[in-house]
Formats: sequence, structure tokens, C-alpha cells
Amino acid sequence: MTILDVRGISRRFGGLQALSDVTFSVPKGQIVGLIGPNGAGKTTFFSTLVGLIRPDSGSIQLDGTSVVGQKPHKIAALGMTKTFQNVALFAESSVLDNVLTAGLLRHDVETARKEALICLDRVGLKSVAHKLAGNLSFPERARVELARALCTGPKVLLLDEVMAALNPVEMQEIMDLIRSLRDDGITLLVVEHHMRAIMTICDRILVLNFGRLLADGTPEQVANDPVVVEAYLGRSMEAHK
Amino acid sequence: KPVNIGVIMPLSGANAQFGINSRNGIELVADEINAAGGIKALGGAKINLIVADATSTPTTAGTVAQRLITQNEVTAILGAFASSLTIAISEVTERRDIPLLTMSFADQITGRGFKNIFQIVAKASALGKAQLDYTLAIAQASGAKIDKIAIMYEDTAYGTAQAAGLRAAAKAANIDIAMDDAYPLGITDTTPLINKLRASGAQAVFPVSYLNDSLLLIRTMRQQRITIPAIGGAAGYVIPDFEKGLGEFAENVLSIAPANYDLAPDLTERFRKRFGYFMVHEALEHAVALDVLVQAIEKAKSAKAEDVTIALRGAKFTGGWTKAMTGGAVEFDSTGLNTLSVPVMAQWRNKELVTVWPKDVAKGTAVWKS
Amino acid sequence: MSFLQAIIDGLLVGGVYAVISIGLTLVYGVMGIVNFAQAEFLMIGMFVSWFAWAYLGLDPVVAAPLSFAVAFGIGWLVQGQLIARVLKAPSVAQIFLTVGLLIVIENGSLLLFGSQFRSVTTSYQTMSLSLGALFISVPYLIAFGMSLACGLALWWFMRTSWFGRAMRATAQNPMAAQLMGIDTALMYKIAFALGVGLTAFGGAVILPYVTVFPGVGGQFVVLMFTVVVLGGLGSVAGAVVGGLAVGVIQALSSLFFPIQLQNLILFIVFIFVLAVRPQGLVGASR
Amino acid sequence: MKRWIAILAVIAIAAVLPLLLSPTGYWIRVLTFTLLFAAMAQVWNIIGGLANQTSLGHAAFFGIGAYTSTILVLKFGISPWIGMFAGGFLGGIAALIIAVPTMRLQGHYFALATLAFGEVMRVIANVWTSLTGGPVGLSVPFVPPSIAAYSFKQLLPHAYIALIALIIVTVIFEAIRRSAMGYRLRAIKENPAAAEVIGIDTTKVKLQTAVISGVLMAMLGTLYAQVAVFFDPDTVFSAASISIRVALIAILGGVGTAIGPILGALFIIPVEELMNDLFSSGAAGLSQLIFGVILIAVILWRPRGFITVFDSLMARFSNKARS
Amino acid sequence: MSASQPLLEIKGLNAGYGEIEVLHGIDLQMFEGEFVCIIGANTAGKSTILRAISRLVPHVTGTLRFAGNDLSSRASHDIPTLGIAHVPEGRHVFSDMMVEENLMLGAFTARHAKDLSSRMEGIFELFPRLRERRGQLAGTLSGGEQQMVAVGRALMLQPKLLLLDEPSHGLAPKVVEEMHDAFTKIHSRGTSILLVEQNVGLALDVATRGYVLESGRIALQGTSAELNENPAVRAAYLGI
Ligand SMILES: Nc1ncnc2c1ncn2[C@@H]1O[C@H](COP(=O)(O)OP(=O)(O)OP(=O)(O)O)[C@@H](O)[C@H]1O
Ligand SMILES: Nc1ncnc2c1ncn2[C@@H]1O[C@H](COP(=O)(O)OP(=O)(O)OP(=O)(O)O)[C@@H](O)[C@H]1O
Ligand SMILES: [Mg+2]
Ligand SMILES: [Mg+2]
Repeated sequence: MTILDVRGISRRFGGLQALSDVTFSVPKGQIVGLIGPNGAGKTTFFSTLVGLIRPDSGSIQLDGTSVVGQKPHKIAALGMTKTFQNVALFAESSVLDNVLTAGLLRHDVETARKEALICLDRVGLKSVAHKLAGNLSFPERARVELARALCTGPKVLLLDEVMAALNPVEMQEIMDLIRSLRDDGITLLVVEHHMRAIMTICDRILVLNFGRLLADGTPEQVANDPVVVEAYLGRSMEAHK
Repeated sequence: KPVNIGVIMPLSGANAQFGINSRNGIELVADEINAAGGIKALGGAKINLIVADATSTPTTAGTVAQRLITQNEVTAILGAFASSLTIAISEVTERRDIPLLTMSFADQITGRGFKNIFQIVAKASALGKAQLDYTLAIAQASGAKIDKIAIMYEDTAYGTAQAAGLRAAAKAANIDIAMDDAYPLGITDTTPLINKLRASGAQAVFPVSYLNDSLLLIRTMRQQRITIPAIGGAAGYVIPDFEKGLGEFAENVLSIAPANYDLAPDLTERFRKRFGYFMVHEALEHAVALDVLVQAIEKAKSAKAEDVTIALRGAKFTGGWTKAMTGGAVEFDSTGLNTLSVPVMAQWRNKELVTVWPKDVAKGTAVWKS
Repeated sequence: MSFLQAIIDGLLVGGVYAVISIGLTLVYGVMGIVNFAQAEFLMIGMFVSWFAWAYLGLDPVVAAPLSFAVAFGIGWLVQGQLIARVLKAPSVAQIFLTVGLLIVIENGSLLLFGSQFRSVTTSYQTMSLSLGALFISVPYLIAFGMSLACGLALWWFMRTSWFGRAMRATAQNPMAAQLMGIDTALMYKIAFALGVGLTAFGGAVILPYVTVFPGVGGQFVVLMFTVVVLGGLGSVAGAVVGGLAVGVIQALSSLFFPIQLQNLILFIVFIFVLAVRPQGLVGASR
Repeated sequence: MKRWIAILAVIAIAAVLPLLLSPTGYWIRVLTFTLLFAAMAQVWNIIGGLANQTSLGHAAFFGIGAYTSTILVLKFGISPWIGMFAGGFLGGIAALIIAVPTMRLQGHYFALATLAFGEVMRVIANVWTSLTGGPVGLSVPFVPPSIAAYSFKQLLPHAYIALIALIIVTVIFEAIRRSAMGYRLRAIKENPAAAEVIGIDTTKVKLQTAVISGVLMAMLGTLYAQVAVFFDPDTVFSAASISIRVALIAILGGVGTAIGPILGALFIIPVEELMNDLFSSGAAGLSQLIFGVILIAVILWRPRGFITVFDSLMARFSNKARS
Repeated sequence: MSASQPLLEIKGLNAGYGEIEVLHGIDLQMFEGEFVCIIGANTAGKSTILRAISRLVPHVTGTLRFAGNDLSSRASHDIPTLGIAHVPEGRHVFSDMMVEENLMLGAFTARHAKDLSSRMEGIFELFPRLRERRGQLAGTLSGGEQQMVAVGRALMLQPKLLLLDEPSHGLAPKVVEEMHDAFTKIHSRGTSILLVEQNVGLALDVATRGYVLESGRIALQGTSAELNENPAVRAAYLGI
């Protein structure tokens, strides 16, 4: 069953074609990796999906509903949300309140608080629940982003580099979490530059280059695609194989 | 036991200058009376002025009045130059039956049937009317005829009320009002007004404004080579700073005034001696107000507010500072208005203001030119 | 013809609005605070120049650099001694510190200089140039010229000099600016002092046709805010555009509406411009 | 539990205090205005503290309230109680009207746009003479004292009405703060884009608070008119003495907290009065100057508001308890 | 300065934010021309060490010396004048300035140098992407592009000591490779580098020596090869 269906999405910024004619669809319960060189348009694409940026053309269907032109909060209510690559927490609020606020989309305050604690526990941040979000280190903040997005109760969750600046062991924990989210029935799109993580957890990988879909396939297919290696991976694949 | 008299003036903010002038006038008289042995009827009791800043907010003025009444037990209150402040104070004094003497001239002050308010000068509407009527007379006396005028005024209580008087008088005299514009208080550029004035073809202009706008208006008129006479509406036109600001261009500018210092030079020179500038009208009128108040206390032989109120009403006060008023005396009607006061027309002559109209009090002959 | 005259008048006063507002936008742009006391420095500038005129016989326009210097010094102290202490506090605390400052400066000068209205008489106070049926007021023209020169100089300085660059860097990310070796505390001091100095300069320049008294700032403060917000907070070019726009809007509105409504029209236009361009006319769109 | 006892105690003291003051006197007037300004600052706090939209135009709603009820009494003899709700209704509409164009504005842009809106209302009141009496202002007519006519000979009832108003708006503030709306407002304040993405309808929430704040502020305008009895456009639509002042009170006390505005008002209004009392008979400007100096000193001392005095006391207290 | 004197000397460094102490008695030394890395788990305090060197941490005690200068008496804006450049965690580009201006500011303390444009040319060679985007406002760049700006900006100073806090953060694998090649090159020209990097494998690849930080204390130190072989390190940080 297709949960997300994207057709012909394009978007320009001044003279720059940030996205051009991106088309693909995702069945429910997949973990899809989205990779590509810096500035390829990955973040822009996520922002387009959740309604922060309006595409110049194209259509997006979430679980059968068209969401192009909808406000982000509507799209969140329909079940799709994202994390922010540059981290956009409510810095003067506690970690718990950050996550709790997201829970309010589907619950009252008390239930949302319980939900929030569960989400924080899942990302391993329960111990800092009462710290101010602004005082956390960068990678911690990225995990709060994840917990917050999770607490909206999404069907489709878009993760923009939540594993940045984690060491391999810590990364493993997040990878386990992502898998368990998939097992809960959440569909995930993951942007990450850590090839090992991407290759291990993704069922399928999309490659974006200069705003265009360059490749779409299983991790093995993509890793061995010479065009992808040339544009993005470089020698590094050997190191990670 | 000294008699407490409240003085509420705007001592900070935009009207501070006028508040300070007024206070100077009052202090002059109080010191004179105290030096001369205080209030005789009360065994030489001294006058104790309780001065308070009304700031520029009516609510503060009201609160301050309340304070002077309950904390300082004042016999009467003098104040507060700006009409809005005076009205706010009067709402308090009326409820507590304390006499309030003022030189604010908005028509409302005596128009609300209040029993405890006393207005020492003519109303704004009368001032506006005189501004026009005197001008016509002066022009006529020098052989000029006016049938088209321009009115411009700041949109405050003072400007609006006086403009209404002007307007009514013009209508009565069958004079065409070619321009009739209010402008916001604190205007920083009067060029649009003058552009309009030039297009209107008026033969005389009646600006009602405080100092800054007055200077701006006159200067811009000169820049645009508009040579018609400007007849000011008191306030900004009758203070020393007007002449200081304009220099030679002030010469012969006419302005209406509720009173003028040259009517009683023997008295007002004391002010100049003490403070270094001529006794501006608000200082003069407040001085008169205090003198009248003290006379009333003498008459009532009591410093109780109710007694003083009774003494103020109906009686005619003469002598002392009342000489400086037109009419040479002060008499309040049932609304509290001094019925004897008529405005005067003053003209700038060599850094002094000379009363040039009405003829019976004039100290000089009016010059009709721009 | 009256239309053309209105445009000319509007531009002339607008240029002056621009220069007194540039300082405000500079302070905002670098420190991120709205300085409510800015107009008080206009008053200080006017007073300095008035005293220079009265006691030294200087023309106010000639005395303008003196006004600048005095305000610069006061601004330096104020920033270093007061505002610097609350830089880490929420920005509202900084804003309201400047409200306190406004009260202190206004009433301090009332105590110091008295409440008289003072103005200067200059040889050109009633001069004007005529261009056909158009009048161009000489005092306005002088003020306009000085203002524009000053605005352009600052704009050029901020755009191209290392100093301006450092100042902008401080504004955008003080932590990173320090990492670049920029003394941010110094930048704040200079920005504030320069900002209020420019406003004082503007005060001197308009003295030939405006009266100075302790409360004169109140007549300009809302206008200054309108100018900088309309142009785009923090943008020097914005203050210039905003100033000219405000001048022209005021002048034109008086052609079609009662002059009493001048500010009403201005504010309505202002709110509508913001509704369409929330970042102001020149502000960056992000 | 302890909290509640403390709160009840404070209310009890507040309820008894007016009785101790002379009912026609000066201090009761000061107290009444203190309570009124506390309530006004609390209402401002809803939008300024919770939503972090530093409005500098709340005088607009305030003035609408004052004018509406007063005009209704003057022209139609309608009781100010009813006028208060009429004013609240119009205040809400005005809040909506201004919210629409300023919705997208952030931070200082919002502050200065609302400042302009307050000025717009002032100019309108000044110009529309037939309705508002223009620059001359309006006096609330003196009718025989009765609760129904909202008219009293003494200030005591006014003090109680102001106290009740303060309690009501404080409860409303606290209820909003703790509710889902409070969390949403904080989210919007700190990062609007992120707030949208986690499902908050930022437009709706902002409109709701703007309207609540506008309605309440207008209703307080009526209370003010009834106490002050006379007002003109410059008074009730004043940027300096209403809009900026209520913000200042909330900020000085501690913005975003329920106690902040109350502390702020308890400080500012009496201190301003005291300065006026002590110094205004001296050199002109002295009292204001000293007030300004105190203001600066307080902000330097407690840039996050008086409330932090309590926080540090609490911290010291609990530290002691622990050790 | 004799060769035996360390370029950077940290002794008994305690540092923290507010009441929380993050670093407890750190000792760390670096000689001129060294390439040292610090590895450790999240929140161990790695960034705090770098920030303490740049004088950005509010509460610091202990000895901090650089090339004979006592850093603890310096303001943070003095640090670059000594020849220390810092790529902070979280990029911190000047968002409303163009890429070029950002790079120029990196050389603020060397603003009188004649070769600024050739330095910039060097940055563009390292990150060709930045050449394309040179006129764009840095705030609108993609995350990785911003990281390039942050690194490039620090390189503009041509520092004696380069502090790198997760320089590969958010960069595409190919770019990471190229950048680390570049670091090696810069190092070989004589610049000392202190690197904090979560990609432990990579860090130990490029650096010659390393420290392992655990909860604000140095748990281990040694050459890269030693650390690479250390089973505890392998288990905890390499996940092998
Ligand atoms: N508001 C904007 N204005 C102009 N250009 C923009 C804007 N936002 C993004 N871009 C440009 O669009 C391109 C795509 O950016 P995007 O952030 O989507 O890249 P990305 O694939 O997420 O890269 P990274 O992996 O580095 O995060 C970049 O070149 C960026 O500079
Ligand atoms: N400004 C701050 N205020 C309060 N605490 C802070 C601040 N910055 C960092 N911390 C805390 O200090 C500790 C160490 O942070 P630091 O950033 O040095 O860790 P790190 O080793 O660099 O970790 P990471 O891999 O997460 O970047 C963390 O617990 C963090 O929450
Ligand atoms: Mg990205
Ligand atoms: Mg770190």
C-alpha cells in the first residue's frame, strides 16, 4: 500500500533549480534513505513535503490525500512531520516541554506529558528531560528533534541528519530505534551522510543530485552505481564496506 | 497656621515651559503677600504653596489633586494651564468641594455647571472671536479690507476651541474662510500647510499654535514669499522665545492674548526683575488668580474651602494684581467665569509685546502690515 | 504643479527623517535592540548645536560635527556602562532600559537647560530657491544635502570597510565574530555611539528650522520608528528609503486629505506595507 | 497545597487592605490605579509574555473600551456594565483587524506596527469629534450612586472592582499558560516554523490570543474610565502612558509569569506617585528624573524582573533545607 | 621557544557552564606540527575543551598556554591574533552575509595581508561548491555548504593551530575524504591541528596522536595506531 506518492516536484530559488521533477512513491512501512551531495536539495525536498516550502509544480499525496498547498500544521495532523537539520528546538523550554508540545497534536496536556516521556526514553534522553533544550550539545539536540517529531504520532517521519556527530556506537542505538519505529508501522525517510548507517537500515535508497533523482534502488544497487560513486560517495565506500 | 494652597502644573513634558512660567507668577505673588505680613484676617497666616507636577497626563493630574486635598488639606488649587489637565483636576475638586482657580480657557471648564471652578480669563471661543473681530477693526482703521481669511490650528483642545470661535466670528462678519485646517500637534513640517495657504488666496492668516509650529509657520511663509499678515492665537506667539527664534521677522506680528503685561507695568516689572523675562500671560493670570484667592480668604476670614468658595462667587475683586486684567477687576458669574475679562491684541515691537487693541486699553497704535 | 511641489517637499523632509533614523537602524542592526532613547540624542544634538550657535556664533550646520562628537561620547558611556550590563538579558529588558534612559535624558536636560523653547536665527532661515513656480526651502535643502551625504558615507562604510563588515558580523553572530578576532564589546560600543552620534548630527542639521526644548524628542520618536521599520530594521539603505518614503507619503497625503490625517494615512500605509512585506521595503527576505 | 494557601492568604490581604485606607483619600486612588494597571499588564502578558509578541499598541483596545462605555452612557444612558461588554466586543474586533496584517510580523516589527496602530486609534478619536468629543475629551457623567449604574461616591468600590478584575485576568492568564494553548504559544514564540511542523496552527493560536487580550484590555478600559472620570484621546490611546507602561510593568515584574505584572504594578505606580509627591515641588523634571534612574537601576539589578528575587530566595531556602 | 616546549599546554583544566562542571582536570599537550585528535562519547566535553581554548566557556580554572602566552588572561577575540582558528560545532556562519564575505572575515585579524584573494582561491579549490555559491547569503546555503564555509573561513587565517570541532559534520562522504586530504596537506605544511571528530575511524586515520575523553576526564592517550589497536576503544567508539 502506497503511503506517500510524489509526482513531478520542482522548486526554484532565484537562478537555482533546487528540485526538478522529483517523482517516486513509498509503500507503507519502508525505511527509505535519501542521499546526495551537499546542496543536492534533500532538505529542500523535506521542507516541501511538510509544507514549509511550496513547490513550483508537482503533486504530493499522503495516504491518499493531496497535501500540496496545505499548511505544515495540517500536514502534521495528517501524519507527516520532519526534524530540522539545523535544529529548531524551543531553546528556552525544557526538553520535556519541547516534546510534550508536539504530543498536544493528538492528546491533552497530561497524556501528552506521558507520551513525551516515552518518546524521550526511546531516544535515550529521559535523563535530561528537565534541562533547557538550548543547553544541550548539538548531537543531543538532534535527538530531541527526533523525539519531538515522533511525539506528533506520525505515519510518515522525515529525519534530516539526526545521526550527525554521533560516534559509531551511538549511531547504532539510533539505527535500532529507527528499525523499531518501522516495526511500529511508521514509514521513514532518512537523510544521512553516514553511509554505513544508510546502507544497513534502509530498505531502499534514493539519490538526489542537483535537484534530480539520480538513482532509486536497493542499497547494493546504489552503492555499486558508478554514477552515484562518482557524484557522491568517492573512495569512501571501500572504507565502509 | 499657614494656609496651604495647591499648585498643580505640567512641570515636565511638552508643556513644562508654560507650567514653569505659571508657577513663577504664583510664587512671585505668594512671596509678596507673605513678605507683606501674610493673610491679615487669619492673623498674618502665611501662604504655603504646595507645588506638584501634573506631568502631561490628566489621570496623574487628578491623582495629584486628590493627594493635595487629602494629604495637604489645601484650601484651594491653582492650575493647570492645559485644559485637559484642568478638567481632570476639576472632576476631583468638584467632588470634594475645593475651589479650583484656573486660566485654562477651554469652553468646557465653566460649561459643565461645576460649582467650585473659577476661570480667570475669557473663554477660548471668546478669544477666537476677538482674534478675528479685533483684526478686522485694526485693518479697517488702517484702510485695509479683509474678506478672505485662512485658519490653521493644532488639533488640541485649545486649538480646536479657539478655532471654533474664529470660525463663528467670521461667519457672523460674513467673511469667507478660504482655508480651515487642523494639523496634528507636534507637526515637524508645515510646508503642506503653507502650500495650501498660498493656494487659498487668503488676505490674512490666523494660526493657533504653540511655539514650534509658530516659528515653522512664519518661516515657511517667508520662504514662500507669502506676505499676508499672520495674527497669532496666543500661546506660541506671545512668549519671549518667539521673538528670540525669529529675530527681525517677529517685528509687527500680531497676536491675541487673554491679558498682557504692559497693562500694569508697575506690577509685571517685578516679575521681569526676578525671573529675567517679561511676564508672560499665563504667569500674569495665575498671579491674579492667587491674588483673588487671597482676597477671598481675607473676605471669608476663613481658610475653609467651602467658605472661600462662597466668598469667591459673586463678589467683585479689585485692587492688587487684578489691575493687570482688562476690566481692572475680577468678578465671577454663577458658572465661575470672570465676566470682566476681555482679550487684548498685542503686537511685537522691538522685542516687547505692546497692547494695540481694544482702543481703550491700547498702549500703542496697531501697525497693519505683514 | 502642486503635485510636483509636494514630491519635492516630501523628499526634502524625508532626507532629514532618514538621517535621524539611520542611527536607530544602526543600533538595532548591530545590537538587536530598539533604542527608545534615540530621539533624546536628537535633542542633545540640537542643544549642543544651539549652544554652539549662541555662545560661539557657529552656524548649526557647521556645529553638527560637534553635536556628533558629544553624542558619540555620551553614547559610548551609556553603552559601556549600562546597556552592556544587560546584553545577556532578554531583549525586552534592553528595550526598557532605553525607556528609562529616555526619561532620564529628557528630564535631566529639563533640569540642566530649563524648559525654554530655543531656536536659532540664521541668515538663510527664510530663504528659498524658486524653480518656476516651485519653491525649494534653503534650510531644508541644506539639511537634506548633509543628511544624504552622511547616509551614503555610512552605507559605503558599512558595505566596504573591514570595520563595517566586523560590525555586521557581530550583529549576526557574536560568538562566531569573536572567533574571527572581532572585539564584539567594542563593536557594540562603537555601533551605539555612532548611531546616536548620527542622530545628534541630524538634530544639528535641522536646528535652523526646528525649535529645541527638552521634550522635542517626543515629536520625532514615532516618526523615526516608522522610518526604520518601513525601510527594514537594521538596514542603512532601508532607513534612507524609509525616510524618503515617509516624507513623500506625508506630503502627498496632504494633497488629498486633511493635514490633520497626515499621520493616520502614514500609519495605515505603514501597516499595509508591513502586511505585504513583513521585512520592510529594503530588508532581506528571510 | 501550600501554594494554594499562600495564594488565598495574598488575596485575603488584598481584600482587607482597601478597608484600611481612607475611602475618599489619595492612597485608595493610588491603590485602585495600581490594581488596574496590574490587571492591564496581566492582560498584556497574555500576548507579550506567553506569545512573546511585544505589543506596544494595547492602548488601542484600552481606549476603545473607555470610549465605548462612556459614549453609551452619555448618548443612550446605557449602564457602563453593559458598555463594558460592548467595549470588549469592539476591542476583540479591533484586535482581529490589527492581527490580520501584523500576523506575519516578528519581534520588533510587530512591536512597532502595533505602536502605529495605537497612534491610528488616537488620531481617529481626535478627529471624529461628533462621536468622541475630539481633543477636548469626555467626562463620565455623574449619576446617582448605584451598583447598577456603576457609580459610587467613594473610591472603595472601585478598588474592589479593580481587585476582582485583577484576580479574574490573572486566573485567565494562568489557565492559558498551563493549558495546551500555553505550550503552543511558547512553541510559536521560540520557533514558529518548527511549531507549524509539529502541528500547531500558528495563525489560529495567534489570532485567539490577540482577541482574548484585546477583549480583556477593552473591558479594563471601562473600569479606568469609571475611576478617572475624565479622559481624552491622548490619555487612553497614549503610547507612553498606557501601551509602553503596561509592557514596562509586566517586564519589570517578570514577563510571562502570573505574579510578574502584579509585582511590577505594585512597584511602578506607587513609586511614580511617591517620586511625584517627594520631588515634584522642587526643580521641574527632578521627580521624573529620579523615577527614570530608579527604573534603570532596577532593570540593571533584575533584568529578568522582580520575580527572580523570589527565585533566588527560593533557591537559597531550598539549599539551606538540603544542607 | 625551544622545540621541547609544547605549542599548546593544558594543565588541570576545569571548565563548566553555570553550576555544572563539565571538564575535570584535563591535561593535554601538543607540540608544534602535531595532528592530534580527541575522541569520546556524546557530552563527554570535547567541544568544551576547544571552547575553553578559545575562551568561550564562562567558568574555567587551570593552566592554558599557547606558544608561551597565557591564554587565561586573554579575551576570546585575542585568540585568533595568536594564530588559533576555531571551526565551531554547529557552523555559526554569518547568515546574512555572502559566502565571500564570510570567508573574508575569517582573515579579519590578518586583514592587512596582501594575499587574501589567493587565500580565498585556495578555499575555492578545496570546496568548488563554494565558488559556485560565492555570492549567495550564507544562511540560505544547504547544511553541508554551510559547514564548508565554516571550515573555509577558519583556513583563511592560515593559523598556527587549527581547532576543528566535527568538521565533517553533515558533509557528503566524498567531500569528507577531500577535506581530510586537505587537512593532511595543511598539516604537512606545518600547521598544527587539534581535531574533535565522531567519525573515530577517520580521526585516527588522519591524526598522529589521540586522547580519549570520558565524562570530562582523559581516560586514555596514545598514538593513533595504539588507540586503533586498543580493544576498549574499538568496542566503545568503533563499534567493532
Ligand atoms: N531560501 C533559499 N534561497 C536560495 N537558495 C537556497 C535556499 N534554500 C536552499 N537553497 C539552495 O538550494 C540548494 C539545496 O539546498 P538543500 O538544503 O536542500 O541541500 P541538501 O541536499 O539538504 O544539502 P546538505 O546535505 O548539505 O544538507 C542549495 O544549493 C542551497 O544553497
Ligand atoms: N551553554 C551550555 N550551558 C549549559 N550546559 C552546556 C552548555 N554547553 C554544553 N553544555 C553541557 O556540557 C556537556 C559537555 O558538552 P560538550 O559540547 O563539550 O560535549 P561534546 O563532548 O562536545 O559532545 P557532543 O558529541 O555531543 O558534541 C554536556 O552535558 C552539555 O549538555
Ligand atoms: Mg540538508
Ligand atoms: Mg561537541
